[in-house]
Amino acid sequence: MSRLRFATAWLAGCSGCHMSFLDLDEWLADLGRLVEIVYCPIIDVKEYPDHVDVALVEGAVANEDNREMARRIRDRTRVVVAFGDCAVTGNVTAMRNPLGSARTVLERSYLELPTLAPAIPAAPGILPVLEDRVRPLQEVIAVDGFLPGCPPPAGMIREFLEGVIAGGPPVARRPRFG
Amino acid sequence: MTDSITNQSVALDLGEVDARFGSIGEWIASQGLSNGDLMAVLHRTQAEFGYLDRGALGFVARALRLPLSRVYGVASFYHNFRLTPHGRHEIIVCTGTACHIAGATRLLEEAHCRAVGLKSVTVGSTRCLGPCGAAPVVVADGELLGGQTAESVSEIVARARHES
Amino acid sequence: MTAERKMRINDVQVKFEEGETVLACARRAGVRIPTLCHFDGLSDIGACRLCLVEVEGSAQLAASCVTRAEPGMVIRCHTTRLAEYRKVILELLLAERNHVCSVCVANGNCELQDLATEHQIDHVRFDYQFPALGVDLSHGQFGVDHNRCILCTRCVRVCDEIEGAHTWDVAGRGGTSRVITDLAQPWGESQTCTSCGKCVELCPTGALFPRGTSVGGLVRDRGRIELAMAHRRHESCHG
Amino acid sequence: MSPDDLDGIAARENASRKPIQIRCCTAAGCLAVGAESVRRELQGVLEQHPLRDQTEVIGVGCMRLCGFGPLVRRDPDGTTFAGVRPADAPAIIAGQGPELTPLDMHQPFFRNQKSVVLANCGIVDPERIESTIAAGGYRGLRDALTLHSPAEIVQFVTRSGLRGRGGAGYPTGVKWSIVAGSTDPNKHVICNADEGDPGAFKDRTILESDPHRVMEGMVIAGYATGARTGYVYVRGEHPLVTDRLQKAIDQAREFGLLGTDILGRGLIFDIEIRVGAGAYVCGEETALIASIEGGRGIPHPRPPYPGKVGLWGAPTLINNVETYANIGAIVENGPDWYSAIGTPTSRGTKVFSVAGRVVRTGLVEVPMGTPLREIVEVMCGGAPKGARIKAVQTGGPAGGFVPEPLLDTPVDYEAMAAIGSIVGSGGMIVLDETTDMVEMARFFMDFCRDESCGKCIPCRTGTVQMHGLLERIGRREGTRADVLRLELLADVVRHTSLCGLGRSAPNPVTSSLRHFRGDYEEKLRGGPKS
Repeated sequence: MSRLRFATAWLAGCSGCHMSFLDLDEWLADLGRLVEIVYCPIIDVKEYPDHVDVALVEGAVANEDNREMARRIRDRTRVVVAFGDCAVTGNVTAMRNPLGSARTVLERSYLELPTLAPAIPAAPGILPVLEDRVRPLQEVIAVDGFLPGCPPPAGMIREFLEGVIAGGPPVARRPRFG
Repeated sequence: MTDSITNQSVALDLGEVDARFGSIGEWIASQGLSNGDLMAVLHRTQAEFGYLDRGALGFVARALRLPLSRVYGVASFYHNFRLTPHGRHEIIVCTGTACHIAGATRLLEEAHCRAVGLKSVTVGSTRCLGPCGAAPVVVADGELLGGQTAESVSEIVARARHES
Repeated sequence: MTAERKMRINDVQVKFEEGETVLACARRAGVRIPTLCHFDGLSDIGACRLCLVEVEGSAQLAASCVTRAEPGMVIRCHTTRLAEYRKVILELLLAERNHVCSVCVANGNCELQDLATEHQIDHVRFDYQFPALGVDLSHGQFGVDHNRCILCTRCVRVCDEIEGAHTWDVAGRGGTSRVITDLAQPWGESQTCTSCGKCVELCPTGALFPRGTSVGGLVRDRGRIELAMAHRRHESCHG
Repeated sequence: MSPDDLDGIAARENASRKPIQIRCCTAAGCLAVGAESVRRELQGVLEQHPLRDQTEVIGVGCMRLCGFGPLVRRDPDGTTFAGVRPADAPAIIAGQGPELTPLDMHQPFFRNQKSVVLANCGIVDPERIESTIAAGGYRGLRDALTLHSPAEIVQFVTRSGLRGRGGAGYPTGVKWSIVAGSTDPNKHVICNADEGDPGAFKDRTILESDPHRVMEGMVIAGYATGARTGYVYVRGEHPLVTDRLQKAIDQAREFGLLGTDILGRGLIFDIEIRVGAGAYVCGEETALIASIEGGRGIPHPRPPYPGKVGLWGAPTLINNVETYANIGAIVENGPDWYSAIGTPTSRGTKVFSVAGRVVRTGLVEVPMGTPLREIVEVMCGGAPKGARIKAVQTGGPAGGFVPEPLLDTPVDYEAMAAIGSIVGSGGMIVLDETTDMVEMARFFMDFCRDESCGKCIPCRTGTVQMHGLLERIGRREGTRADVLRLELLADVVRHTSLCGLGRSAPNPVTSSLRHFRGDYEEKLRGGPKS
């Protein structure tokens, strides 16, 4: 039977979850046989494809690009999994939320603190616009499974994927934040 | 919503505090009050001094032999106790159900925007005051006024600004 | 003849002493009931509602930490309904303030975190509130981070009932409630705090912590406190 | 004062009344629309008027039709004038005047009322005890002390079938017998006058209009249970109640109806006022006790119930204003007279304050079992300008919505519970067809969120989440998943909260979802089918 079309994506996160994914070391080779990796930050595919079966999405939704990518993933994917605490809870990425709007954060970072040519960076079309609130993935799109952890340990990722590949539900057995 | 609690550094000069609130101390002694009367003492202190600053709360705690944090906890729990000074004029819009249906939200907005920047006029809201037959109700410096409208509220604010 | 002091917990027959709580009986019978605001030796207040149990013949759930065992009582501690209620209560807590486990001193040593795992919580179904809350590092030895406080008031009770200083109490109301020291002054300015650290020891999360603790570095030794409570209990007036 | 003196005082008071009495309502409802200046003007005009010897102006309590205030009645003929202005004073004193059209006192609003609690409202002068005694006040207390034993009184209250008028409807007799049964020498009686329900004003009105009736009920409770100290917990927002009640207490002490030898029968009982400071949760009995003890209004787990362990640990009886206001009549006329009123499970009368989108806002006292429709449409004239009534809300933030088709439901504890509402303490808000039920549910949830004491997690955080969901649905940004989350939270908050506030906070949501699901569906993103 044809292999599962598998993808991972990376929104507003630190890539630690993908590092943990890579800690699967040699099992990645098995994974390569079990599924067809159709999109991933570490393979050379520019456009998120259609008919993806399972997608692990790392990172929260912090800017308009993230939101657009999240929508695109949702439209083209059967099982979307929030991968890591940033996607599941907002985690560190969302720690700016209590400070107020994006404007407050930008002013602090780019006007008050820098001494050399302080200015808020703006490059329409290139630099995505920050949203006022960083949101966990399930506040933006419907999410089918959750893999919490910062990062989720490699063992948990493997157990989770093996379950999903075998047709089981996208549920982590002993989920743990942090 | 009750406003949030923020820390404030304060060095209480006990002599100054005792002098400022001497009348409260005498009243407590004359009435033979104890720590069960904290609410009555806070009511009296606010009536006499306008609001309850940390000096007042520190004094009351010592006078009734109560922990400082307990007195602050009680004072900050109840809506009617004020921990910060209010303008000389106070305009309170009732937001009970009957007044809400009669347009209290609109009156509160009107009062707020008319009084913005005026230190002498404090605009606030309160739970149901009871005269629902006269909804919507506004209390201007303690006087209960029924059947209010956006125009009448803006006049009240104007009059308060004019007088202060 | 007074009725025999016997009750049933999860179909297990349990004997109890006069005045003993259902929670204490369950523990003796080896039945684990989740708790957060309860701490042996402190007065019980029934605030977190995690220890709710079903009592046969009553439509209302009972908080086992404050419910006295009665002869003939039949208690259910683990039903699907209770599990779902406990899960929702824990999710509500996780969404109320800023519990960022990954960068918290108590990461790996937090009762809220452990309970979330125990109840299979892999995400929170409610909107995160992201309130703006402060951190107070004015005390030489300890710090308080209100983002991690769940208002269980163990600190308030241990400071009042065991240390006797009553430095801590709760100020404000509802969602804007907050633990304070003295007149809501910086902790370091407190004239009543004896710096005994009992509150820091009992805090279930990373809200109260020894300064200088790194992420995941908070280790608690509650033996000292349990000893102090045992000494106090024999003449404690809070029976 | 001895029991027989009561009649002497009454006789002297009635003899000193002038033939023509002009009664002016001075309850807060009318004061808010200028009743005080009307009363002053009437007094001023009378002083230079030829009829001044046969006429007197009396400030009295509520005449029930608050929406048409200020109200003035000329007795003995009883013609009552609405919306009186100071300029109308001369015409009223003279007894006739072109522009003064008297109210129809035989309209259903007045005719369909059956007065037990409000019998003296608008008749007696609340600031003169003699006026109440002349109208028969304290006869119940006299009969209790001279004819019946404490145990008999508890029996009377039980047999009368009276149930708590604070909203829960707990059998009053049971409460009294628990406190009476305790041998603890130190007991208390508390009158819960917190009335925090927004839109409810019946407790306030009773205390402003006839405080002695409530105090009489408390003294009888002291006699029946053995308690010696009584407290009335009044809201900080009701200064007029505190003033009138304190005057009544002082006068009652002077007349030996409070103190150490009541009516010369050796009964010791006194009443003190405790003023709240703005916390709806203090309507819950254990939070009220914590507040009287000088603490934050934080509820305590029950059991133990206050009847066994209450104020400062002593057995404490806590009843609502209206509950105590029934006691005197029950003792004087006997429990069977009382239980003949109302329905087999909900005896006696109930006082409602009707407000909102209704033609006649005011106070009505009707036998239990009266259909809601009779109160809202027949007596209070339905919604103004011929608009259709959409729902009636009873019980405030703890209550539910009764949709128009179910308005034939009788006012009865069990009947109201069956349709997902409660009799409540007495607030009744009429909502017309323009009302957005999602917005109303949000309004009550906003109230509960702000008034939650913050102690227990489900109420403190659940109300915040439910308010956020209701706001989002109200902005038409809500989804079906949001409605399901709302129902989940309603279930959790209702069954796991520590006290009544949290347990009933979801009622407006569940009741509006049950009776007005369409209001929610049409606001969902992508319409009802999404």
